[in-house]
Amino acid sequence: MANIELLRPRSVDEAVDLLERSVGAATVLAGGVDVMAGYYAGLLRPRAVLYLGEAGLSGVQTTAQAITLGATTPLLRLAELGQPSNGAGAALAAAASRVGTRAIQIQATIGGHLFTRPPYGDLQTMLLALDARVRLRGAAGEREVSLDTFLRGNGETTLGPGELVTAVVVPNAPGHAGYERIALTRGIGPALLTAAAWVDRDADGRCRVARIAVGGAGPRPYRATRAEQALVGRALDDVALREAGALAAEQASPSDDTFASAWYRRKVAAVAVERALRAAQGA
Amino acid sequence: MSVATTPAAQTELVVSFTLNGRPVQVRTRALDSVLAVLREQLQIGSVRVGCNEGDCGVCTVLLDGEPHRGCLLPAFVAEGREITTVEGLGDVNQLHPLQRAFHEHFASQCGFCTPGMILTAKSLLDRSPAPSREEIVAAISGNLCRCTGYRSIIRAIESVAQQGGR
Amino acid sequence: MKQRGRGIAVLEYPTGMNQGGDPSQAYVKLKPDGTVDLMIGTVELGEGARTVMAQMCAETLGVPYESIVVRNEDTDTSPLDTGTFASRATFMNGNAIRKAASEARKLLLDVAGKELEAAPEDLEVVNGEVRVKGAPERKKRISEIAAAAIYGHNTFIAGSGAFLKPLAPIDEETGAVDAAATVAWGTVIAEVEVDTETGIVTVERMTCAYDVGQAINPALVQGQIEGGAVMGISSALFENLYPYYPSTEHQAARFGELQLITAADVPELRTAIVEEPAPNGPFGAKGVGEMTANAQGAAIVNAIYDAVGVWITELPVTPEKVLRALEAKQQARESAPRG
Amino acid sequence: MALSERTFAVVGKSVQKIDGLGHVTGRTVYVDNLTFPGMLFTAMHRSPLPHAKILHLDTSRAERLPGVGAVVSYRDVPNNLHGLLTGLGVQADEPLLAEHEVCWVGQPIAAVAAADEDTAREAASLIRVEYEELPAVFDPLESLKEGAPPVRTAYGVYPNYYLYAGQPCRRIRYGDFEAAIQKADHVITGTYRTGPIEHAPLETQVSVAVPESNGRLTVYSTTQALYFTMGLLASLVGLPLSRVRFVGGTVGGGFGGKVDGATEPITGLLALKSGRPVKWRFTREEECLYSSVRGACHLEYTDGVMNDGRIIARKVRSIQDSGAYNRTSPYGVNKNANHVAGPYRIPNVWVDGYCVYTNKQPTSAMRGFGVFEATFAIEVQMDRIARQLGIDPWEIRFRNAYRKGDQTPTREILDSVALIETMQAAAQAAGIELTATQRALSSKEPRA
Repeated sequence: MANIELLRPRSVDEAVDLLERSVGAATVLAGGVDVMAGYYAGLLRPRAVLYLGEAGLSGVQTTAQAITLGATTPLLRLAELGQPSNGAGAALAAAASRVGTRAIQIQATIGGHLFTRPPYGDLQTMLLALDARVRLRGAAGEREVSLDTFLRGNGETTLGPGELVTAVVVPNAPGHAGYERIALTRGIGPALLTAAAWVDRDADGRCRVARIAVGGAGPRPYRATRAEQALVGRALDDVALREAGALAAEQASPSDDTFASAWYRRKVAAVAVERALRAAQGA
Repeated sequence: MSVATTPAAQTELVVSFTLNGRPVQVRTRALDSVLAVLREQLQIGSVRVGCNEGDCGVCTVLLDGEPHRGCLLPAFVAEGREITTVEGLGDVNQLHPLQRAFHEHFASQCGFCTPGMILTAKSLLDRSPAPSREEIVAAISGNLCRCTGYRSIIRAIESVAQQGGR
Repeated sequence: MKQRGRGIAVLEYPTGMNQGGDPSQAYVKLKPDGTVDLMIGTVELGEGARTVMAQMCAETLGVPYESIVVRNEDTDTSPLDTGTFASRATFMNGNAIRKAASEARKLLLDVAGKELEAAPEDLEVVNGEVRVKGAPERKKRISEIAAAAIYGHNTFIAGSGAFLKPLAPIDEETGAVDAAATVAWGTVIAEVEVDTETGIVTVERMTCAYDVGQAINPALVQGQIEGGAVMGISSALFENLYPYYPSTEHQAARFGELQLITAADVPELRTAIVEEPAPNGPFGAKGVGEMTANAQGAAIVNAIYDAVGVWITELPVTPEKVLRALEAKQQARESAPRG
Repeated sequence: MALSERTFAVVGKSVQKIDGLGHVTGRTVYVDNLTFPGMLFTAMHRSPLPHAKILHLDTSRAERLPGVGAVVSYRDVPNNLHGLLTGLGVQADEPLLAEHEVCWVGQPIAAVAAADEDTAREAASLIRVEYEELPAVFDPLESLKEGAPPVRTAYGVYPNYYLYAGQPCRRIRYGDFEAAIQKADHVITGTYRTGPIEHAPLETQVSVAVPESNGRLTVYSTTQALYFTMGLLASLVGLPLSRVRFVGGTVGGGFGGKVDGATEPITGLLALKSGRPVKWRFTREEECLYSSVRGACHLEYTDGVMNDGRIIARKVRSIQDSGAYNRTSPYGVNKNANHVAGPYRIPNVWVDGYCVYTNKQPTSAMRGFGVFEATFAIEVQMDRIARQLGIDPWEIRFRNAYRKGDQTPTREILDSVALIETMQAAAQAAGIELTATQRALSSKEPRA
């Protein structure tokens, strides 16, 4: 077995520098969940590994405007963002606490999670509904893109060569989240479908902003934009929720896989969206 | 030839950590797992290969008291930290309360998942000495067992929890 | 909407390989201090084979359970056993052990008779001591007799035993065959909740009752019942090795794809052990290992019908099958003539 | 005297497990814990095709790779064609390593032992096989049809199903089904299917074969059956039992998945050829894709039922998907046939049990072999009968349940019967109220 070089940057600058000099040869290692599984399955044989765990990228910063999640922040830290019990932090906590099991949440990082392939990567769905942005650093400097732009599906992203994810930025806008995770097992095991909703209503209870994301019904989670538009300005009654679920399912592009058929995923996409919206109101 | 000619690059690493209270030092490569290092270099037989991809929890170790998948944890990450395996909890002559409870409640059939279950339970009781049944179930719901149906395992952990984790 | 239902399923289960032809052998020998080596070929899979073998050996010999050493790991020393499968280990090995231990016991009593100046048939073995019946003060510890046998009476206290239900022929015309050594019986009740929107079925409570002939070790029997119940639920509702059977497309290749049942999916379980002894079983025991995992699927499907009025006729019961059945039922209702 | 009234000293007591302390302290030694100096590791080159003729097999590049200790193919197996049930008279049908053709995706062709797993896998990937693709069939119902492509063509035999005494199926003929079905108040049919299942013990299959200086071969194994697997290896390799020793007996779960001897003959051959200890630990993927699994079963029931719920006639067509080879499936079909009418006194029974080959992973025994499949079908069928007739599902079972002295379709007289009693015990445990009549029933009393 060829020896793999381990690169251990102690800062973001050093990480970017090392990555630029090893473009194409280095695999980025954060928590290790996906990289180690791929390595031991023989699917991954990198010449070098760039370890981000010592680059100072872990931590959560909360301001009135945003929650900034350092790229190597473990999901367990997100799962503990339970206070206050509403808002973006609670939404992240609700979704993060359902990922894998504690041992996975301890190791998996929010940055790495963006590269996780279906059927895993549930938290991507909630991040989409929260309108999260991804902060990137490369030799050319820093940029931010929306998660929606960042994700390409099946673990692929629009990350440029020599670029690193340094943080995920979640707007701390007013509103309530709802999350529905449909899975066979209640313990460890993949989700069949995830739906996340973010709703902000006016004083009359009419929907001002709705963001809906669906995971597990295509190569990447998607924003159910038609459903979102249909809800704006309306009271979120049963009819509206059902309609939103149906519209969300129309945008699905599922395929058959080991866990469920395309038919099933489309069916439950509608159900899950309806439930997520209902949960978002109840909050 | 090095891909990044920098002092930061290493191919063979010497990693020192504490294993069950004793300092150890191993030579590893970048992606050697804690599971591989414990089994192949340190003769820790209780940390076993169930899937090698994080699905089963058979290779659970405690890293600074928290459960980790030994198969997904690069060994170099353990540098300067403390790894506990079930050998470090107690031995036949001096059983840890969880070990005794698992034995007395028939919570181990083939025994293959048992060390991972006990360690996961230990970390729960360390965080929360009197967990509810729901918390116990949630804590072990990432560790697979194919023999017992989990019921006896839950009873064993509950019995220790009821004694305040002792 | 969530709807609840209850279903029952019962079963029979044969002990040992069908048709027989599956021998087991056992070998018992005493050490000078009266402790016992039990050599058998059965494999311990976790079910407790070693433990129940030691119990049956101790019971037959009349020695403490703790004095038995079970050696089952090496074909150079272990006699033949066909294998740990077909719910045969306790029954077949147990019968062989009973013979081997009885043979050793006879030698033990012969020596004890000489030591205690009594006829062997007047002796009994209780708690590791050989006593003269009716005169319990006339007794010797087995350790004393074992030593006396070796150093005084030039006797090797040992015994061997074999058990075989001979291979039975099958009548070509009628299919008649003496298939089962004995038959065990069981009943499973499932109580489920069906989510009619997702098709997901949750087992909320399960009750299992099995006839095991004689529980050699009730806690180990309980372990088989609980473990079997949960494996049975897992195979009924979760595991789907070939999701598009008979196509091999998307075959599950790892735990994450098999989706084995977890601790969080285990229902409330109630169990009962019935003991209708098998006349030919060791102490009346029947095989228990396999049958505990067999009837869950039918009980769950029957409970689903009770809950939502659809029959699922294929295992595993995936959420998709439930949803499709509910849709078909709905369509049939809508297209039915009104009247 | 009923045995249960006897008092035992230790039988019937929940004594602690003999090996329990080893488990809870992590000291129990499983086969994978064993290592030996100079030990090699195994990888298998497998068929990528469901059915093909092998035109040419070239292992030379694998043999030349540094670190490789031995490569074995069919050329190295003294008695390559084997069967697991030859002791029961079932014809040998499976090559240990494919020679003339491959019949399922994953079929073993050539194995490599090398200094580490990565090198072994690399060497296995260097093995070259030229194929001529043949038609494949995956659905046992299609495979049974006349004109279906043959699942196997080598060794000069076989229709697509196992022959039971010259018949295409195992048959049971009890009473007169045809006459009885005419007299039934209701004819109720049902079709059922159970799917394939992987045993999934937490410990995968492992063996280490160690050539000893005295010419013997010691094999450390996770087998559920030491003598059975030893006999298999000895016959494949052509050694007397005096030259082979199996060590095992402590296994991390089995459920029927560690009976067929998937690794032991291969590590044995590689050890004999290389002169070095050889280990093979199946990956979880190898367990799922390439080891024997429980086969799917298709079951068709035609029942003649009277208005009072008595079943007077039952006909079952049961089709077991055996995959590409026999393994233990012909036995499983026998067991299935013997129990597929259910635990009920039915005077007229007709069973046709088929063991059918398909170009898939071979299937074999798993916990409840044959009965698992039968129980699902029978017990759903019983509820459907009950619902159709408006009889309580418990009552229909009580009415038909076996009792002491009943005869089975295989003409066995039952002497230790407790089905009714387990129903009563379950009802009590579940808090289900039975009628006074139901509570008073006994398996020992003749049927009213």
